[in-house]
Amino acid sequence: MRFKFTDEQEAFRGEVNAFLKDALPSDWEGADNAIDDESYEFGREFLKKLAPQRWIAPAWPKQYGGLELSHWDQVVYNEAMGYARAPIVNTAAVGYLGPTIILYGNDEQKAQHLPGITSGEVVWCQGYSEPNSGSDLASLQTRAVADGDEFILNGQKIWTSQAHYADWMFVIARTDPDAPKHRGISYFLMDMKTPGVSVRPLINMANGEGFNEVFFDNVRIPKTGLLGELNRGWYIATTTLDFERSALGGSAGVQRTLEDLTRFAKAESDGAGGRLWDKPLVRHALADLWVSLDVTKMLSYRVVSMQARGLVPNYEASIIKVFSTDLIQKQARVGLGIMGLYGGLWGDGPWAKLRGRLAKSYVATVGTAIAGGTTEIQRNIIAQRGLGLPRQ
Amino acid sequence: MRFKFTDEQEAFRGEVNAFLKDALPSDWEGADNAIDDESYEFGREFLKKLAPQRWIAPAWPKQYGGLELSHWDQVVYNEAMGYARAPIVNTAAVGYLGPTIILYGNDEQKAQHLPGITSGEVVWCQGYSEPNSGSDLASLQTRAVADGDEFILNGQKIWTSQAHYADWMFVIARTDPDAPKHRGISYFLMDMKTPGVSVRPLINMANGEGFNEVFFDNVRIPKTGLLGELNRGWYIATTTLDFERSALGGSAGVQRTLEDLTRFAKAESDGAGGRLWDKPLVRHALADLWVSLDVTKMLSYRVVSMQARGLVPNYEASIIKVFSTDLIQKQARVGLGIMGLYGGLWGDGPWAKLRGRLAKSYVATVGTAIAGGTTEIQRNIIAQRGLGLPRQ
Amino acid sequence: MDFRDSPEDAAFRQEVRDFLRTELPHDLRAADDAILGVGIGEDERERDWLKTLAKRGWVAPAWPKAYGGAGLSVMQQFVFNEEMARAAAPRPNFLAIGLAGPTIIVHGTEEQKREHLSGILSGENFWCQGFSEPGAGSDLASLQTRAVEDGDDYIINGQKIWTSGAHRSQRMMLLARTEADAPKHKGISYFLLNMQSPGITVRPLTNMADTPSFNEVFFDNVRVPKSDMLGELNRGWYVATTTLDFERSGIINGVSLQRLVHELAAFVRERKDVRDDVGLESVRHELADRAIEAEISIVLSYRVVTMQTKGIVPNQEASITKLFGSELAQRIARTGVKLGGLYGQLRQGSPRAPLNGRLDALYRIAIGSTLAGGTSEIQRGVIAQRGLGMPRG
Amino acid sequence: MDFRDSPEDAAFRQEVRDFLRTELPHDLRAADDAILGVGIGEDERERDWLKTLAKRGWVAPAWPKAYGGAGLSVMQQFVFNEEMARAAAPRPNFLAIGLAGPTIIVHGTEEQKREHLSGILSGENFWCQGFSEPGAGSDLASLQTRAVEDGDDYIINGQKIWTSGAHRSQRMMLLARTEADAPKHKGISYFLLNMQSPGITVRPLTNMADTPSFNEVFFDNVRVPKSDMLGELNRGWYVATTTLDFERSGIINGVSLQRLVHELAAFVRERKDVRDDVGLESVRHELADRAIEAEISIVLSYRVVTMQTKGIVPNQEASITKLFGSELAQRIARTGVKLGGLYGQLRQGSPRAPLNGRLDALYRIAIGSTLAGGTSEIQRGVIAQRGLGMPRG
Repeated sequence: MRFKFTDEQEAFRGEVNAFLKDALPSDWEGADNAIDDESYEFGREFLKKLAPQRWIAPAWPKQYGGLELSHWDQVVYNEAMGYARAPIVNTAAVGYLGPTIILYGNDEQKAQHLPGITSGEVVWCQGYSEPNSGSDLASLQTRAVADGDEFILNGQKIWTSQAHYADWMFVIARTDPDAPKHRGISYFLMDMKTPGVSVRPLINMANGEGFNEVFFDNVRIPKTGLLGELNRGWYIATTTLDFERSALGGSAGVQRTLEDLTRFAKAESDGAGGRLWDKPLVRHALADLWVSLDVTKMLSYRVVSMQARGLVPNYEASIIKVFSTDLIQKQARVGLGIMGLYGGLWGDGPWAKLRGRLAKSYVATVGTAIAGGTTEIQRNIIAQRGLGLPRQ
Repeated sequence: MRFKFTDEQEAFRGEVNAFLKDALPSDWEGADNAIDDESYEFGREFLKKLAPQRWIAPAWPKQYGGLELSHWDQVVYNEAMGYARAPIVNTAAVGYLGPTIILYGNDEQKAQHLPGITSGEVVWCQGYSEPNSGSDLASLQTRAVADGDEFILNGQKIWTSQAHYADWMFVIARTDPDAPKHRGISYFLMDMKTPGVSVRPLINMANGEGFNEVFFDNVRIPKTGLLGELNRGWYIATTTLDFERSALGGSAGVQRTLEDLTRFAKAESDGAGGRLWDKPLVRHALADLWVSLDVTKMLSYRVVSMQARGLVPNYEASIIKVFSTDLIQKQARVGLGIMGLYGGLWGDGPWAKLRGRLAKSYVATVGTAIAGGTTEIQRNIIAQRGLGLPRQ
Repeated sequence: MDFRDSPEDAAFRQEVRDFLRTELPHDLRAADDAILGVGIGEDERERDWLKTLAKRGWVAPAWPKAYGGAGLSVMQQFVFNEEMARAAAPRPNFLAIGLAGPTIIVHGTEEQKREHLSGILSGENFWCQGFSEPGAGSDLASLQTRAVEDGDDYIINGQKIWTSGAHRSQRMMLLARTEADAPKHKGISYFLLNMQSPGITVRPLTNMADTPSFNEVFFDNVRVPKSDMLGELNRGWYVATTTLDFERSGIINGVSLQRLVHELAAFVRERKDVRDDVGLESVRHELADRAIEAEISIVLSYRVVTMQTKGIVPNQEASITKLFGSELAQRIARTGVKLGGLYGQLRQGSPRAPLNGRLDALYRIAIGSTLAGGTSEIQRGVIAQRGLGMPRG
Repeated sequence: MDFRDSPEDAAFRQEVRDFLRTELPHDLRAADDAILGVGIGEDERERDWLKTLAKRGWVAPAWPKAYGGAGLSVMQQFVFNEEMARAAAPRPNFLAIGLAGPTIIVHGTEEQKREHLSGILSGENFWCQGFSEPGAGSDLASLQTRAVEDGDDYIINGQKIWTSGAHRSQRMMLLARTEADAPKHKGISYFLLNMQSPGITVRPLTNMADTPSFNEVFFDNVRVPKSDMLGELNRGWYVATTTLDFERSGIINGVSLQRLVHELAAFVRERKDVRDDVGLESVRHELADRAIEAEISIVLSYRVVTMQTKGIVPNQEASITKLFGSELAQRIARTGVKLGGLYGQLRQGSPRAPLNGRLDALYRIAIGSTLAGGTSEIQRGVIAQRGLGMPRG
């Protein structure tokens, strides 16, 4: 057993860090959870800087613009990026869509779409969720009807991250309403500039317009936009892809915030001649966060270790989801409690400590806990697969 | 609205306290959770001291040996007894059986059984639960078959508190196996000295033999021992009785223990030149217990206020159950944490602080949380009746 | 002991309830206000509602009748506030009605009363509270803003922070140091500052709760006439304690929280997809716990108001009530956004936001409620001291 | 990074597993021991099992082969302990094998090694640890028990407390003050005290955990020959740190806890009445949480042992592992007695007690586990200091 990165991996971390020092402003404090036009533009510029290193999709096969990075190298890469709070753009394309095209796309589709992703030119959004479909995605109602060389799309998607910035959307729609619900769905690649596509932002708590509703009013998609076989879209959409490594090493950002919080507690007076971090309640609260962080990190490393050996993590991955979601929420609450009124401020004002990061995290995590399966669902998976308890 | 006891009620409290000062040894530190022969004998002697004041069953009608004490006076009485940690004996007879006999018994049964209860001479145990019947009491399997002037009882009861000390048992048994399960049960009054009755203690964590299994091997009960009508026993057993007031004011004992714990924290060194109660973590933990205690007390008072007005508390009583169970368990855990290794000691040794009360409470509460409906069941009641959520 | 309204209080409760049922337009009912605590602003229909309240003297029901109030007893005020919350009725601005007005009634000259009270009652004049300063923390009296005498005026220089509503206020309750060398509590004076005076800059503090927004207020040689001093020179701290007493005696109103829990239950009853997503039993139990706690919050506040009615000062009882209520608000908010699923994170104003976005609002505000008016830590300290007889920590 | 056994460790694991499968009688398998930590006592069949272990040198697998051990590496020891826990195999007494023996091997004379090691290995001699004294708290070095030179002996007077297993021990690792005026760490000597010596009184401390029972031990002019001093005069504290190092390096073995969670799951699967009583979803989620945490506990202990293997001293890593493991044991115990329903409270030995009463045992012992070997508070202090770079609290 080995609990240390190799010298090569540490060297690679140094390389990424050196690049980041160069590519990001010297006073860079990190991307915000809330995306606005300016930060989005900055993110796209940053993508262009990553492209020459082939670091946009480093896990992809070399022939499609990647580096075939190992799982452990990807952890190193993600940790460095996360700790630097580097901008995050186009993750859906890198993590889901690209690998899906590689697997199911024809040569034309590969040639048309993959280079745009690895060059940082084309940004995608994901059109899966619909209103009221809840966690039963397959009950989707958006229709695509064949019409000559085209499909005509009508319906609506919701929770579409960054739809208002995206150039293209990968979208699933019902192409056979009479088939059983999983068997009448197809998978399309759609240009967001196609007439009939309209985007309405959903204003969420984090003050950002991260989520959108997207409406389709007789949107015409050429048949070349169909990915894989007709009516097999559900199976394409739900394929587990080995290229999805964006979550690995995700606790690096949490660690940085905890370090910030500790520095805050060191700098601030406790109102009684000492510093905030002298207070036992503050010490214990921060120590408990550190324990949770450490636990989350160990759990991720274990999953990576499994993946690196070609095993498919099952409930082990669910465990991480439960823990890390809980950790981020706890960190936000504990942090706001320690920071007092100042913690609630955000923006660039002189009083906004840590740039309001904890406040933003507090509101941003409301969505996180739900997206990707609620905690309850994860627990059920563990109870069933891990412990053999009966299904409900 | 009024949040104070009246002068008369306070005077009555003084009267009870004066009696207790007299009736209990001057160094009385309280009855133990674990019942042994000695403490049980002491309890029976104490009953005899209560009898002349008619304070064994003070809520009962005067003609049957009670005082017809009001709900609020009963709270005062229970608080005083609880705070003094006075011995508790024969509660099942006072709280359940006596009132049931008053309601359903014939004159002979009343004359035979009630005076023995109010004089402190006769102690009863309750024979309801059976192995594997879980919370569905009505699925009981113990059979009673008529045979001339007698019923012959065969079967087994479990969780029978103090069966090994009791003189009599009130017991429900199946008299018609072919009837629907609630309609074939009868209610019997049985002398524990009847041949064929055997008692086996269940050793529980609290090191006491509070619980027993009771076996019936062709036990002959005279027909005069049948209470109410044949096959109507289920309805007798489940009648809600207005005389059950033993729970009112039950937090007085918790309060006393919390005061003890505070004194402990005052007396003990924190190992750094101060006292234990100077430590912020200790202060906060004790303050939180105080809040929970206060909350529980307010909730009980509200229920009493309803009862005093003739209303029947519904989920309001469930709420108290949830809270007070949780409070006692929390107090035990927090207390043991504060007391360190010394908290785990019990008995009379010089190192056993607070006579091991917290340790005993820690193990004794395992049963409390379950008996009388699990917390989950109480929550379901509230969800359904209080919030109108659908049944599961 | 009796947990029932007295016959008089019950009659009064019925009167308020009847009034609200007949007079309050249905579409003005929204629990937002009770949670946000903003109070009636410039909205035309809300201003009409204020006039309806005024006819009964119920804009400032606690004020003496002589000054346009209803002279209600402590218990009647509580009953009134409960019924307003239950009906989700928009309420007059607390800073003006609850703090500025009562302080002026106690300490003001006849001229000051004439000048300010009617503007408060009509809802025309908003007030803000200029007590807190950066760096002072919970030790308000260590304030640094200076007021120097100059002819008929004082000249103010300095800064305030956490000033809710400063951007729309006509007046500020301002504390400033008028005697630099005196002990810190004895060199402070209390001014009724006109916010239109030259030299005042209001800068919003962008914060996650958004409403009521916090501000910083800067004073650069601001002139305030001597006639706007409330109470005596250098005795301002004693006037301020009156304001702070009114602020502290505000009782967390469990009814608003209970209403929210019941709205949440209704939301869950209606939305099958929500129940499926989080698992029905979890939903049941979590909501049941919140319902229990809301009832407790109500009972606790009853006790405090009953004590006040009898002239007893609630100590640890008030702290318990506040601690429990503010932490409960956080728990309800968390339960709420969790049950709301993805929809729970939508902002107020978003058409798809459940419960009109009240979940969002409460979630963002509730985290601050354990800080405002004494942090939970301070409340626990009071409980340890007064309830358990421990020395000051 | 690699979470897999190395090929050698994997082979060794298989060897231990095969051995246990073929050699360990099925009815000796009980997780009780792993939880209680008592170790093999006088039971005849357990003694036979000890002899079986001895044949492989696995009674004291960590000891050098020269002294009858197996000379296992740190990682192999860990693998060995894991497999023993997984099989719920009775284990040799830790105080003798894990503490007394290794300390004697490091500091003992050849005579002392000859005299004591074989009795430890055979399981004939039990040892107890006479370090703690009343009032000393966690500052062990402030001990007051005196040893005064008298011819070829020292005469011991004083008292020890929390002495597990003293009632059945043949020997005690005893710390006593031999130089009253020296600084407190420099006047202590370490004795291998014969517990049959006249003047020793052992009094049990009645405690809720019952086993391993705590005792008080009193010394009234007890004579110990000079040849039973371990290490040099007045250097006993340094010998003791060796013992304490061996004690602290013990790694919480998450496998025992995981086994218990799986047994609980099996219990719930079988018992429909239990599932009905507590509600299936609650059961599922609570058990799932415990299962998660048990896996975490295992991963954390892997890290500590990996560090030890490389000669790195685990600091906050060890504290995290200990804190998490001991608090987890409490949570599992609480979950267990809750799921056990009324049966959960029955004592070990009661025929109706589920899981052979292990729930009861764990529940009573687990509350102490956050105290023994550094309270949770101390562990949090280490984490704050070493993990987060804060100053000592």
